[in-house]
Amino acid sequence: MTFLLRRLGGALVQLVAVSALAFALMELAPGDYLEDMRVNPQIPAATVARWRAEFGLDQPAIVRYGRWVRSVASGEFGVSMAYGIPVSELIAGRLGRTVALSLLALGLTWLLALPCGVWCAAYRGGWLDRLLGGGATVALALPELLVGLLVLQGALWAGWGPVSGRIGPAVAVLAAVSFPSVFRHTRSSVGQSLRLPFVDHLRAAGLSETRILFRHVLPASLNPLVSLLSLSLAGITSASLVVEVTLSWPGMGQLLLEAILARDVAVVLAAVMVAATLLQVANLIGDGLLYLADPRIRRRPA
Amino acid sequence: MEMRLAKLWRELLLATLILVPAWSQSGGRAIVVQRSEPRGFQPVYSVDEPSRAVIGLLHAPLLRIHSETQETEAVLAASWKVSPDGRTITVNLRENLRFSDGAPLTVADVLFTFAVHQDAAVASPLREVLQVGGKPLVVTAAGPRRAQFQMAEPYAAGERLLAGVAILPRHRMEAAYQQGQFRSLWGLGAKPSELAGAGPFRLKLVEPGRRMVLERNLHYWKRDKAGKPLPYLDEMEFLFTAGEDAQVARLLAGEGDLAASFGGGSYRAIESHRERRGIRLLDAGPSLDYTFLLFNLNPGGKRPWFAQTAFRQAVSAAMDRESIARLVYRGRASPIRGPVTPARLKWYAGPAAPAAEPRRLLSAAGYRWNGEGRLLDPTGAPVSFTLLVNAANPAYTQTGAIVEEDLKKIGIAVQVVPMEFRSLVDRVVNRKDYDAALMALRPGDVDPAADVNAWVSAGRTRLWNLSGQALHPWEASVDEKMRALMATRDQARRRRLFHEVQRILEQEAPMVCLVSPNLLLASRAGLENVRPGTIGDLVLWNADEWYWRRQ
Amino acid sequence: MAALLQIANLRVTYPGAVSPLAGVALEVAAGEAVGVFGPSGAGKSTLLRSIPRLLPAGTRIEGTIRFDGMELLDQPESAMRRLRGRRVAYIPQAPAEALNPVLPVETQVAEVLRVHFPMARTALRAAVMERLVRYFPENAARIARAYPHELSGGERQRVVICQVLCASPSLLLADEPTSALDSVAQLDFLRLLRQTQEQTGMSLIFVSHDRAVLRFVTTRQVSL
Amino acid sequence: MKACLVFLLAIHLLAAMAGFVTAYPPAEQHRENAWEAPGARFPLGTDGLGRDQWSRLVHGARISLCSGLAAGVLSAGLGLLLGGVAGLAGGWVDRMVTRLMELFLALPWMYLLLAARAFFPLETDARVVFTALLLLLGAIGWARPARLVRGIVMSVKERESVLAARGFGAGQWYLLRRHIVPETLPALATYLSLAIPQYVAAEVTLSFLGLGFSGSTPSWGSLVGSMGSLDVLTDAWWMGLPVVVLAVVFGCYSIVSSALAETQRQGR
Repeated sequence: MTFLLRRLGGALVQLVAVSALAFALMELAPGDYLEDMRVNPQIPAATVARWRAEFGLDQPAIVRYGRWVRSVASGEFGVSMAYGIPVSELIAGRLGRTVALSLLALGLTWLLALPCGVWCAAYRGGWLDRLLGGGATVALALPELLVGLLVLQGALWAGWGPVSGRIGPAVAVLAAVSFPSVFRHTRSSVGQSLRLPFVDHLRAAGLSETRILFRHVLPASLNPLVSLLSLSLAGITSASLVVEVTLSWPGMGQLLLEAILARDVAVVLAAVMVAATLLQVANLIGDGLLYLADPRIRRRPA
Repeated sequence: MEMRLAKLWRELLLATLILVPAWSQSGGRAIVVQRSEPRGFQPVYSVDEPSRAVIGLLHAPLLRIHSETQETEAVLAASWKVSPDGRTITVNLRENLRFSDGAPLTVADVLFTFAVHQDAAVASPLREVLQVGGKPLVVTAAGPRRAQFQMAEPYAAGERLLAGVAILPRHRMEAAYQQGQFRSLWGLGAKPSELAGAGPFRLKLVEPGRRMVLERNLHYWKRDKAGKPLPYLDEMEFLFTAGEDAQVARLLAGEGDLAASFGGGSYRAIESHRERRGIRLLDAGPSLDYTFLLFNLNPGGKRPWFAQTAFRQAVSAAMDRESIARLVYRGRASPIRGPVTPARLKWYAGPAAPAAEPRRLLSAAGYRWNGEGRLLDPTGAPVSFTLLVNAANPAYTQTGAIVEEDLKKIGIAVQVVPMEFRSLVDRVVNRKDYDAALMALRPGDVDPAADVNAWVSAGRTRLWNLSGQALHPWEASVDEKMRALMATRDQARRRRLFHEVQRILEQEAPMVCLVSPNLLLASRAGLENVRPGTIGDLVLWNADEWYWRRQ
Repeated sequence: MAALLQIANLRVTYPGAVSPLAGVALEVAAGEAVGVFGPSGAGKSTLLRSIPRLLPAGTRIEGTIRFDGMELLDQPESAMRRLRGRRVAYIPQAPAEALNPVLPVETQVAEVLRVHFPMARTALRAAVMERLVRYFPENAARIARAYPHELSGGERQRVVICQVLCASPSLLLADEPTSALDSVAQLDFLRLLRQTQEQTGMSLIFVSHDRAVLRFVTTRQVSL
Repeated sequence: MKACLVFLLAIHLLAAMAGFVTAYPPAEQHRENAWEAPGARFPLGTDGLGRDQWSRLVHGARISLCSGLAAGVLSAGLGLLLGGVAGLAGGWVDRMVTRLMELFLALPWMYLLLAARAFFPLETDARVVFTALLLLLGAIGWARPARLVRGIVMSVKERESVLAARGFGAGQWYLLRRHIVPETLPALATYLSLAIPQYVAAEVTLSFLGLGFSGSTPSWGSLVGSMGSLDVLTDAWWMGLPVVVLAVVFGCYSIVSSALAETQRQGR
């Protein structure tokens, strides 16, 4: 209980630090939300000045941050300058869709990459290893942006019908771009565990390779993989922004992308908070898994 | 059961429609694929294009500028009259106007609309626009269907001020306005039933981030020549998709019926799919947009060469605009030499005089070339400068590469610096710390009034020199001609003055205009009456007249 | 008495390397304990591992290895797998480190038993406990639930022996299992091994470079 | 492995002698030959401005390989340091570093890049800016490898041999050098084989976000990015060739790096 409370307290401190640093970073970057209007001859300079005052952009950064914090306390998470409505209202529906997409992609990635990684570690240099190793390298050379576009184009040529705005293709693309990392790390980690003496011992005792791999080696190599889990979640959530945009999945992607470019501070901060919270949760789950998976940590000799 | 009945009913209706040719134009839904989603439905604050596109269908102004003829046209007004002294405009409203919720639209709504825009607390972006000579328009009711607008001094484009100001439903908005909650009214989360407007459509359904459906406004005032009520279409749907590639892909995949404002590359991509997909492509020629190379002529600018007309002329003459149009825009852009494109029909001064040879211009101004072909200025210093381009847009980075290569040919070393848009604008507008920048502008109107801010010293968006002062005689000359042009209502004189201003800008080249991207459009065959224009929403401006041709 | 194991003319070639064994012969009778000695690099381990065919992929083994009337080199891999642990068991070089660190002892022993004698879960548990009690008469229950890191080195060795012998093999191969141990621990281990071998009547091949060790556990020694 | 080394060597040699193996400078535009398919004159075809793709590929290799490698190694080095310290020290140090990792993973770093770009004078050579920004990206990216290293260190720490060594009175430094660093090497090699291509290609996503920084200097990121539009995919298949080359190079990197980690492990 106290452990959880301490953990929650730490998470809160962390979130405050993340928001403050993110705010500071945004301050560093040149230009603000109204920059766009400054070069628009149809919008008089006086209007820009008035909007600046209305958005509080003429206030010092610390005042604006304070205002934002108060707004978080009231559950609004600030007001988007572009949309003129509270961020909580703005992201309500989209957040769920982004999280759903990310989690599905995370599940699919691990479901595929874990067995493939284990198998390829055991049969290093086999045909599957060569195939997946090669495929993963090509996937690495293609950023998620291009993979999304290639899928769009491929669907057009092959006449698969619409791929935009559907969750299936988006999940597939996300899983494809995050596959190499999980696959390679699994392969390397399992490859290392395969050299542990107990593997040979079990083989001599007559266990089948598959049994050895999945019942014995995999649990023994979970420790680094658990670290990878939260990393891959972080990677997938950031990649999902771009994939959502290329494949028109109506999540946070487009909103956030425009907000980043438009310096719509409140929206960016909200997205950063969401990412930080997700990471916290993933790390908590990761630590829990580690605790369960590694008796050396769970049951320390006194 | 009910569903099936409704379907049967619709089928029956359809059958009768086909039997009666005069009705054959009605019904159906057109799906427009947009690259960006509206930020909200608030007609006062929305300045971004996607919001304006939808709001333009939900609301209607008193007058508007016809997108094709570029002349003022009555919308909610039955007629309007400008007084001989040019200071009063009288507008008569049509009879029996109603908002989409059935409430009558009266002069009270007109007064409310302008009061809102002129209220400092509202901070409308039109507040300053609705001022003439620094004083706000005075709007009064001169009868139940008549409004009068008085200006402090004669203003040439007076009635154009009214164009594009959507008339707001007072009965829906006044409460929020009184309570000071006007800005948060009609945000993206607004329910369709809260909204009302006098435009051809009304909001039916919003799925944030995904799509938006509008349905016909049963109370819309307009009828076609046969007396049939507009709009013809039952519904307009907007499908939101991010980026040009996704936009084009969704059109090609048959998810949408119309897409516009994409680049030459996408045009080419659709072209190669065309036969198979039954899509009609249209290149409507140059738009009002112009891209240009901007010199930093602010006082204290670091590059002495820029202040010399001959240097700027030489740069302009060295530009291979044909190549930019052909390579960067894949042939879907028109080379231009001045900021006024041929799309501004009666205001365009015609092609500029042929440019002199750049090398001759430079040597006449005392420049020389060294053994390696580098250009040296009269003091013997090599000429080189940096060029900011918007990194997010490949068209600009490619144009930058062409400019770099063209200037290299005359010995000028240009370093292209790609930069994120807002950082770029910050440098150009706030810090004024740059040499040259590649930019693009879209005038909001064809009338010279639209250019005043961009070209005269007092205008705060004269990008090349933001000091507010005329530093050169030609800048003063532009100021003077534009001032005269804005004060007179003699259209021939205005035109002549505007042509002179264009010649000055071409001659002095503070911004070296390069190309005007063509307006490109793709629609499903069978969707008729889609006629891209130049002003307002370039494609949706006549959406009330669109119809499906039935086979 | 017929020989349980007959090796003749054995030649092992590792891929791309010199052959450590060329024309080796060895015979072991049922119940006999044979020691193999030789300097390091002579191919003692290779000889031992070639019997259950536990050599790296791509290794070529030629000659004959007859075990209980079967030619092992002709057997398919599936048959070899049934043989390993059940008929021919193998004790690794450092038994104390041959346990999976993340599974409890009970599970690890059960895994081996399960492969050779498929049975219901409760029966399996009972069988495991029965075997553990043989080696840990006082504290079998604690050992069963423990993880390797919670055991002492000696306990771990015992667990490994229990695991290796749980399917009552007829031939045990031991590859210098004591080389990493100090002399007291070594003696304990060797005693246990000899005792077990005598009790069960299985054959043993023990490989070591230390002839004193060999003399302690085996009745016959051959040099390689 | 040998073939890979030879190939990588050849690629680096080509990059080093870029000027000698190409017929045209990478920025030279042959405007009449835009979108030309591979042929005798342009072995990999030309892009939309008529620039020789072969020349751009070879010249781009120089800057991209160096800065991609440097960024990858920088992030891996920082990750090894911080992750190792966290895993070894445990306690509050570990908690601090872990929190810092989460912080780094969640922050919108794009703005730092914008600020950094604004910090450089405009006249700075595009290549310098490119390298500097990629290095910055590498420095920011330490959290990923650090988290991996920390996990490994924590499990290695519990291993018997390490406990035994500690029992002998082995110092932290000895443990680090003899037990812990070698254990993390395969994971780091794997990380590098993933990170280097990602740093090289980072530019594509960054320029999509409005932060392209290579300008008219060819880089592999910009080459990969230039194939990403419908008309190019439709019309100019050869614009995809650089991706094939990239994939082969990165594949070789990956094979070599894991082989190196292997020999390191065995040589212990």
